[in-house]
Amino acid sequence: MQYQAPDSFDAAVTLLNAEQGMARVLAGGTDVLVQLRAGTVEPDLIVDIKRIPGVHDITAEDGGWRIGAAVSGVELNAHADLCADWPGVAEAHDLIGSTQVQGRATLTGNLCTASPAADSVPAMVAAGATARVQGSNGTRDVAVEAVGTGPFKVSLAQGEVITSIFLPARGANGGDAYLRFIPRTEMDIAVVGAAVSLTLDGDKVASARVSLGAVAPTVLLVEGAANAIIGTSLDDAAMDKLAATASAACNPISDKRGTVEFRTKIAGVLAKRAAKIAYDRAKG
Amino acid sequence: MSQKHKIEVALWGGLKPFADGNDKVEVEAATTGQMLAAVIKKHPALEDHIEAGVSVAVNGRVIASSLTEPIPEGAEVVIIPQLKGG
Amino acid sequence: MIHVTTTINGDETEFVCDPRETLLDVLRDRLSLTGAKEGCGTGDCGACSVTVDGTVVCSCLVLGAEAEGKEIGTVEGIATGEDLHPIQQKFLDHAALQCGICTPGILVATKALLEKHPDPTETQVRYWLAGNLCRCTGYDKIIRAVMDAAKDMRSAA
Amino acid sequence: MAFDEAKKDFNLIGTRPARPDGIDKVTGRAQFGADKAAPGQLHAAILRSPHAHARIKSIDTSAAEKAKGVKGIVTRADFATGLKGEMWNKLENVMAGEKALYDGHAIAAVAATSALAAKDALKLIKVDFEVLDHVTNVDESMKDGAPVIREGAAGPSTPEGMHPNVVGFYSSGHGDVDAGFADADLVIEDTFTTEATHQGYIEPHACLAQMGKDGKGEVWCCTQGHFNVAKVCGHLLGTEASQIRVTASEIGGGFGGKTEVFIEPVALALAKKTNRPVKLVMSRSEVFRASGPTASASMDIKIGMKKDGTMTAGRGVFRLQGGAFPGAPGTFTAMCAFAPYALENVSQEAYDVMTNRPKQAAYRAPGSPMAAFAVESVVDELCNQLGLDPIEVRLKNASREGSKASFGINWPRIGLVECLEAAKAHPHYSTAIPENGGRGVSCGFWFNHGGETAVSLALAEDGTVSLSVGTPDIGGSRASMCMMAAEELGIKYDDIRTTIADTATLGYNEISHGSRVTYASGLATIEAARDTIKKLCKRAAAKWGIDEDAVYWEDGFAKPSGPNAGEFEPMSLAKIASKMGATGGPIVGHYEATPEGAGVSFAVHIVDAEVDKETGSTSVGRYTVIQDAGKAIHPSYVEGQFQGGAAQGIGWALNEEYIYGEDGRLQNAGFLDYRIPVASDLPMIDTVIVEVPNPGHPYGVRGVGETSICPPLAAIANAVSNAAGVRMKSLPMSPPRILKALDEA
Repeated sequence: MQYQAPDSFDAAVTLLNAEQGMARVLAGGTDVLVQLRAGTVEPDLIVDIKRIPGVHDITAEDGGWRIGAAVSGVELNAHADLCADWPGVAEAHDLIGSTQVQGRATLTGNLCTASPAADSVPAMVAAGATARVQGSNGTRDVAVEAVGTGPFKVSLAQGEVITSIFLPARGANGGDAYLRFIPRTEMDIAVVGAAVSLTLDGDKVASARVSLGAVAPTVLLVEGAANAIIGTSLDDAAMDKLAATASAACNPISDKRGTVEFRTKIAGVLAKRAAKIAYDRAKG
Repeated sequence: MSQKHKIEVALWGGLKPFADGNDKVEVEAATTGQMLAAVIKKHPALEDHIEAGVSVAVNGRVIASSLTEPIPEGAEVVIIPQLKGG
Repeated sequence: MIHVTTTINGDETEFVCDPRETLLDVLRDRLSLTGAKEGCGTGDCGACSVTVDGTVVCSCLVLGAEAEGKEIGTVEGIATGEDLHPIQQKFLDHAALQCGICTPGILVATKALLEKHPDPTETQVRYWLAGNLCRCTGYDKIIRAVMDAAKDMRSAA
Repeated sequence: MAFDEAKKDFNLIGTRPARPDGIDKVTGRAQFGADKAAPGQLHAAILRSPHAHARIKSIDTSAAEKAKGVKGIVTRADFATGLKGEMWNKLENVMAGEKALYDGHAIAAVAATSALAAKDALKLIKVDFEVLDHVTNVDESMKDGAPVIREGAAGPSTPEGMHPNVVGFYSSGHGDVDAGFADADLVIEDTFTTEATHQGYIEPHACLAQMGKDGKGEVWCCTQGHFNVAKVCGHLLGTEASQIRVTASEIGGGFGGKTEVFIEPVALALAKKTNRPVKLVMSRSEVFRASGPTASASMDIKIGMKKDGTMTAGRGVFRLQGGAFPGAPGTFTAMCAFAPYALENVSQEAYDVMTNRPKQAAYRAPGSPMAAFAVESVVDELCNQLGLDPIEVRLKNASREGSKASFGINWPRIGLVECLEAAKAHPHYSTAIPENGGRGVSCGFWFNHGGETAVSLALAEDGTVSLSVGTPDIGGSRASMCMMAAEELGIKYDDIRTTIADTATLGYNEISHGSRVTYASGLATIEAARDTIKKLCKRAAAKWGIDEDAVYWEDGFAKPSGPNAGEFEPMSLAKIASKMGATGGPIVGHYEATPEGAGVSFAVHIVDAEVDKETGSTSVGRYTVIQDAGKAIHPSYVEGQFQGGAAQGIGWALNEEYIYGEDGRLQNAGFLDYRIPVASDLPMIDTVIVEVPNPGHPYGVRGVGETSICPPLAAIANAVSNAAGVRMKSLPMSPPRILKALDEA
């Protein structure tokens, strides 16, 4: 295995394109090193992007935030303005792993691992985040929900690399939240994750995005669930409909972390609880 | 070494079939080792079980493995499975 | 093999390693700094905790090659000469270790905690240390030692 | 050695000095199993079966042998032949023979110049497996037609006509249980299950071995019993234990799991083959797949109770799954189940059952926690249905001195009643149960153990003492040994250095198991100190020219025993030691015995838990441990044992389990999905040390390490069941299980 730490994304893309065998991009490394250790992935090339200028930066852009590909959880959560705009995204990222993992783990890495249970992804999907992708044909912006195509599979082409994530402008009267269910209080992979981002017009929900994790081969954006609460002030009937549509959207598996029945039911429970938090946040 | 004396030895239920259906065996002995040897002599089918390891309770005190512990006259003697731990 | 120049506990250090070796492998096998322990190798137990440029990380989730130009801190660097750091002393005073295998990682993580949050609540301490597994103590005496160390360090500051 | 009634005023016993190994452990200097290196050492790795059950048709190591850095490969052919019984089983587990018996079973091992090279070489070993049907569940394994793990493995007690996977049977009891049930106002009968769990020690098994042409071996390893390692390695390598010197490293947790031997014989075989030191360290996934988890259990319990709370009869049937070898602790499960209760009518039977899983190993009071879970759940349900207070009912039926135990003995002095009284009086028990919460109470019992023990205590000329014990320190025992030696000798705690001696330095010592160390090595330390004192008194007597019987020892000084003995200035230990070379030579006290007075220990736990009924999630609120320690030598480490046992029990009750897939492979071989409690999962754990002296120890010590894990499974299950309003009968009570139980209720 070769290790390279290029000083630009152009160089990174060149390295990735030149590799005949398997290549892996190293951002925080909290997934890649586990895969290396277990022998589930045996790359010929590791491209460490952390020495590329700007990858640790969070910059204001069009009222939103551009987050460098190597920004760690610690760095993200230290950014007070971003956290104030998108508390759900910040919390979702903060839930990944331990204090130690937070010192390394990145939004970009979480997205590229493409685990259906990735904590930050539903929050980013609900937020309407996009990923900036660079390849040999230049750069493009992709909706976060379009990156993962199946468990541990992404839509990126050979040689493509995500250089940053963009969180759009929060705007007025908005709030987001992410909740996950785990058996312990920390250190687990989400059995179910639910994120809600919404804006209010007075007491009523004006717009909403609801996203679910760990209940399908990819993180889901559930339009029906959003529609269930748009135009309401989260009355009981709306909440029940939200839970029902969220549960109905689930297509989970039974595994060591949870059963189909459990995941389906909990998706509804968490969607409701996350909606309530997002609503309260939007209220200010 | 004190004189051998009569001892009534209680067996656990699972040993009954190997002691001709008895759950008590009467032997003459002064120590745990003598007692176990005498029990085997009386019921040879118990040998495998006793050799596989047993402990002996004498008046409630569990003798895990020693064969030289004295058994006082009139003592309550119970053979139990061998004890160890984690 | 890769040649790396780094700083460990304040000392400039050079090593060569296979690109697949982790920082933990390097510390233990190449530099004989065996204070960081491998409990899992997958970032789940925290026994290998070190700081990289002041941020606490699992050294099993860092490649040795990534240490180039970084400042690494390990348990071996916590005491000053023969003087124990207050958190080390509190761990002894509170009998906060039984087998001691998790202790180096917990001390590294605690030191980072108290540098960032000198007055943590019990809940904050418990969540900060959630990635440091201890199987002996039930955490009770560890949490008490950390809280007590924080108190002493505040009054000394 | 009997309890010394006269010894009441202690100087050191009961205080809390810092542990002697503490500074090494907080500075990173302490050397654990994987921390030692030898010049020229090789690194080894083990190839393991991916199949739960498969015939090994052939192993081709030729490509691996040619790989870069590879210096040697061993398979079963490199170990002893002709072993029988227990040692054959151990070898079969250490390195598979004709069949791989579980996912993770060792097939071959490679030694190479680096750990990466060894791991890479494993991929080049070709094994031709014929995959066989497998079984991993205890009840399935007993059924007709279940795959046979091995014919002829059954022990002498196994009833005829059972499936060959049933390899052990135990039954006992007294009275007439059917009459007892007929006499009851309420009888509850139910079936309970527990899953296999792992001790979860944070330090994986690790060793460094050398063995030359002369057949003399050296092993450094983390183990609870290095003398046992020498014995097992001797047998498995076809030599004698005496040829292998084993040094115990610092040990990063054991809890029973490091009483077994897994990798040391493999490292020795590779060292022998390569003539190089070989280091072998398990990965975490290897620890889960191929060390010794607990047994899992399936249990039928029936208990009758009168309206006033009197238990009229109890019956238990226990089926214990022990992996691919005999040895599941069903006997202990059955013996412990009803131990807290003085029942006129009781019967219990247990089956030990083999499956295609790793061989179970001891885990803190092996077999007892699951028994307590089943029995104490039924007792709790009886109390609920009859409207009775759970502690009053337990007090009413409690075993006490002179009452007949469920397994046939008459109890000596025991402390269950004292524990229950302390629980009743504890503020926790009188506080209101939180809204949406439930409270659980449970008793627990473990026997404790003595075992072969040898201790040596040598004086230095400066008046300090070097104490050598042979029981690895798994929980702070060196502090306790220093305290007991210092107490007897009347010198300072800091003037004693306790070392875990290697196997060539001290007489045989049984494993640090059975909660025996503070009891047995402690007793031996006290006796060795007393032996030393005799020798010190003799030197003083010679100096003074009086009879040695006229000298006694007090607070660190030899003193003439009265006016008749003469007037002499008391002589300190340091003074006598400073001249010992010229007054008869070195002074060394020692003691060797198999102490047979280990006192049993009972505990009572109280816990409050809340259940989120929408998600099935449980949070543990307040937790209190009350346990009889006999006499707490170092209360902090006694409390530590109580707290640690409770925490492990909480994990077992709520989230920990071995999960096998349809393919017979372990699904969760890592700390990510084998979920031991993390700091944020637990509350502070309050402790009450009850001291009912053990008549078999001079200070009254009872073992404490194991009993602490007996009550929590049941206590949590009772709290959760009371909070959820539905009886939980299967552990772990993971959220999906609780939610399912709520849905079905």
